[in-house]
Amino acid sequence: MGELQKNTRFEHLLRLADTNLILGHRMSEWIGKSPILEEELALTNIGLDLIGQARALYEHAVAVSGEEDNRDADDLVFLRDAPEYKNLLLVERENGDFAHTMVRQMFYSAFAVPVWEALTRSVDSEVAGIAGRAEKESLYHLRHASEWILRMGDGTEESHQRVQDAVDALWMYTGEMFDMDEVETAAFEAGHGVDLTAVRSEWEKTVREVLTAATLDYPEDCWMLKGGRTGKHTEHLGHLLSDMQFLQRAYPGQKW
Amino acid sequence: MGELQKNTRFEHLLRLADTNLILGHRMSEWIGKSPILEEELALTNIGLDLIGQARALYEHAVAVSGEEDNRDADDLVFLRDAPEYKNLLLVERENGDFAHTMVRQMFYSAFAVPVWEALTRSVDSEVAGIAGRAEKESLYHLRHASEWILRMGDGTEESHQRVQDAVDALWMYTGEMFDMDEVETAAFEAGHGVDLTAVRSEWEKTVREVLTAATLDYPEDCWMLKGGRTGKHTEHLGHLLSDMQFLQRAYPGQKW
Amino acid sequence: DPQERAFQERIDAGGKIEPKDWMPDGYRKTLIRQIGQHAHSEIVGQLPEGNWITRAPTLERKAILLAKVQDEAGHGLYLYCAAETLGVTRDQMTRDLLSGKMKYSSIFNYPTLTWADMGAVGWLVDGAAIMNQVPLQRTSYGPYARAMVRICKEESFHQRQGFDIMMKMAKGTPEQKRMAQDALNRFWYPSLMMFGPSDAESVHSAQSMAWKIKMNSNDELRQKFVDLTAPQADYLGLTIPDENLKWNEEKGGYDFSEPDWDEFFDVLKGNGPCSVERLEDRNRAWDEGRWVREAMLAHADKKRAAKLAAE
Amino acid sequence: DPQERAFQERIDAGGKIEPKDWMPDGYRKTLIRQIGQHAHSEIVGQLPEGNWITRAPTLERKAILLAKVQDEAGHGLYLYCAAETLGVTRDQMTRDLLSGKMKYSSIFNYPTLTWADMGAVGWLVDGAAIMNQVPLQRTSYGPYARAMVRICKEESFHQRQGFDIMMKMAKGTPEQKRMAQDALNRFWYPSLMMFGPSDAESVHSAQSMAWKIKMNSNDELRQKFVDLTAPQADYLGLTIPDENLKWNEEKGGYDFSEPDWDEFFDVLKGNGPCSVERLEDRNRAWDEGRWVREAMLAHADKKRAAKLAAE
Repeated sequence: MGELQKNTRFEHLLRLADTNLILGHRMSEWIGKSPILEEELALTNIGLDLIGQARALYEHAVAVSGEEDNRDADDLVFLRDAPEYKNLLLVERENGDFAHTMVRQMFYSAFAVPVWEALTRSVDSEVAGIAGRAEKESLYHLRHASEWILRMGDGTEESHQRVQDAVDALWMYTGEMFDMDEVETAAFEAGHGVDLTAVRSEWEKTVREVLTAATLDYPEDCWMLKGGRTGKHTEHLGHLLSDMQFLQRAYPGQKW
Repeated sequence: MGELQKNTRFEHLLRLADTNLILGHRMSEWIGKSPILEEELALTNIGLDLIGQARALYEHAVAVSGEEDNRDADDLVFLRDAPEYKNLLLVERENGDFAHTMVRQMFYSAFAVPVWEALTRSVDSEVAGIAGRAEKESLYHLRHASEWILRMGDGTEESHQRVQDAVDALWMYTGEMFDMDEVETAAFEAGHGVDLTAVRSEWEKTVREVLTAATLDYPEDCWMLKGGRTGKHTEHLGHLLSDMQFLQRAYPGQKW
Repeated sequence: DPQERAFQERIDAGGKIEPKDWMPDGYRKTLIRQIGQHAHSEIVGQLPEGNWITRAPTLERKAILLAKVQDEAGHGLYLYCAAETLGVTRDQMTRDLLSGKMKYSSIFNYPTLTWADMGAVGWLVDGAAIMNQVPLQRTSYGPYARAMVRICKEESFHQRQGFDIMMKMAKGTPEQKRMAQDALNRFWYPSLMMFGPSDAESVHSAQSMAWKIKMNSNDELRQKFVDLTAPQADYLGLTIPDENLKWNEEKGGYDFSEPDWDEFFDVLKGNGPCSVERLEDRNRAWDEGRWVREAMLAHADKKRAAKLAAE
Repeated sequence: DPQERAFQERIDAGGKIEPKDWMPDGYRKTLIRQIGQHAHSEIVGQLPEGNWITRAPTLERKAILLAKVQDEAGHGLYLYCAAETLGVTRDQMTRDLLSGKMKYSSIFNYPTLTWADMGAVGWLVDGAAIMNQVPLQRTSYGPYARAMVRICKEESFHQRQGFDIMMKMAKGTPEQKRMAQDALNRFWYPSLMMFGPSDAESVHSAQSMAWKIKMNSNDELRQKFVDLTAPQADYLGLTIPDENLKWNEEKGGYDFSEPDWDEFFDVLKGNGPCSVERLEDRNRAWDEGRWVREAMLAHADKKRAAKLAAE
């Protein structure tokens, strides 16, 4: 187990944080738009968990980067433009309908659960601590989304169609999650990261179970989009950021 | 005819410029979304005219304000937050469907035509020059929107309903146009502005003709919303600005 | 009517009315209206704050605002549940909200235009709400009183958070201070209106007071609110937009100007700056959620049928 | 077939074919496909630029970009008209686009991620398009050739505007230069792909060349494009992302790397980063515009009927 370079370690933390932040932000866009009141509470809850996870990771990343980089957690969130964001493409997609939102959540949480679980054994004790809490939260997110997919898949004809459409439309964003590039490999080998190729089989098992129970088709192999972890995003992210960052950009350096 | 104070003159130009800019910007949001290809061209044309009018006015406003204010036209557009924008509320509304967009355009152009016409006699020769060209453009916008309202009003049941809904929904934003507050009064009395109360009857006549021809009901008197000219906007404007101003805010002081 | 007399005596003695107890029709109806309206206000009240959640300026502010808006949805739930104990369904109340038949607090028909409005809403709007709600913890209807206990605990927390935003803005840069003052200017009178018109003009007031579903007069609460808020504004270095506001030693409270009651009745009629949009937004959410609710019911039916078949 | 022979002789002699002239079925079909695809490209090509119009950084840039995207809609119109002279309707072509049956240029399936992409699209994408289009001004089919004359005039203007954006960015701050380089990196190979695969692998090529509806080989045009563009990149101070790019004195042109043709065929199959979204956007516009088009027709019918009745 080699020593992980500081900038690789920072980059690895940023990827995790960005993915959770952006998905949490997407959840917050649901405010006032949920199909039932109970879901308003649940979606906000998920959003809060994800933003909380992101915040802990950003703060740790700031500590890791040390004096070379004097940005704080809010600077990382509000002052980076799209190409510097390293989140997975899956989570930056616009919310779409409730089916798209729930399928996106299920795809991500089915990935996040084993990732956090593995990270509880990170050599970085701070990350291990964050992962312990986050794993429990992700398990709840996964269960919640899966229950909805079951209801929608095995509900009415319309809901079945909508959730199947969502599964098919989002499928091409899932391949990227398991991609072991240099940063992920280095982080894994140094005991900071996760072997994502190993996570894939668990993810496929979970997803297959959920879809089968919901009478939905498991998509065939198809072409997979990637780029998020290296800052090559979809056109969606820029618009999310222009909204999210407005105040910090318009009134730089102020206290809120 | 008294001398108009510099800051009132600036404010008066800004109101006109902001209204045209924001409506032009809304038009530009239609790119790639028009119901027919010919309309893609027409909406862009209207947008270009309006943005052109705004640009001429901003540049003149900058010249008027002189050395006290070193902002250029782009600074005025890209670096003011919502409360500093002085456009009419009517034009900041989200586009809605094609009926809403066309009714909004007709309401505004039916107002703009007599305003520009009167401004061709402004003591400010620069404004008079801008007004001469803008009047012709506005006449075309008015005709274009009116023809569509005729087609939609006297088209199908659905189109009739949609355009009537648009008329009713936008009506409460029209009263503000004719409001003679201190700035408008001072500008008018100094020969720089327009007697907006006098414009009202011409506007009502135009609108009544268009609606009648289109078999649409002319709305009853109702409560009117106002505030745009004094910077009290709807919630729509802030979102428009966060999109429009992103680059100038994120990369301040750069040349494009 | 001896039944009615007994009912009133029980209330006078400080007793609680519970769902299965006999109650006069008027009591039931007034309560449904009042609790329903309160519940709707929590739900519609999410919208003006929702408008700034995606633009919250720091991670911490974002989390706090999200949690607050979540609490409001929770309050809506408690209150709908309390109303349901009176024999009306949440769906029915929702439909009455969406059709405009039932009202919600007019304050939410004003737009939120800058980040300082998140401060003003917390400080003033939640502040006024608490003033109304604290006494309702002692209201005669048990489920309502108990819902109020839970709600008040959270509201006072929200009010402090709002004050904190306001403080950061008021003590911030000149731009921030300007935004804070502007927010106060816009929200001051609408907040005063939240207590309703002067009791002289208020319908139903006397009966509601007797039934203890209204605990204080509107003017009394408004006075209390001004007395509490004016020094807070001072502390913030902000100016309440009322030239007549001044301490009256004799009455031991502030003198202040009445809000514009024409505007109040106008907004009540649906002529608020955002009245149309708020109802449109709620209707859109309801309409777009229809297929989800249908799926939920269809799935529950299937499960029930499968369970029955298995037995 | 003597008719076919006469047709070919006319083309060989530099004559133009006009809509009412006899033409072989294959000629007609190939032209419909080619012109239709070109028209669709103009329409879909609005979308990646439309993504930045509302965020253009200055009033001047905003106006220029709007005018450009308007030109593209205009080009679409010319081309649909040209195709319609061959006996196909614009509606039918549109439906074939929306169902995915007809293609458009794959380049528009790449996202525009920063403002520099507006430069890269103008400089490289319009540059490559012109390279394809200039010779088509001499194509054998009259209406197509004439449409091309109008289009080429405007395209070269667009290309200059794109180069100008690129220049501002490349000579700007380090951040801007980074964006410019990144845009070049992302658009270089997709631009090379715009000329199509190497002629060896290209279907239809020989027949199309004989019919003069294709005037040059793909490789020939690609080479010309590289030869023109490489010095421009130098001038901008940007680096073309190709280690093998270097001047070859002997052939009097640059040597360069082939693009990844697997990616090309993948994108052609609908697996581009934005393939799904572009078609979704076009379908949404079409569906949401349905009631407008219906109203237009209904109103025209009414007017016609009224006119007839009056006669």
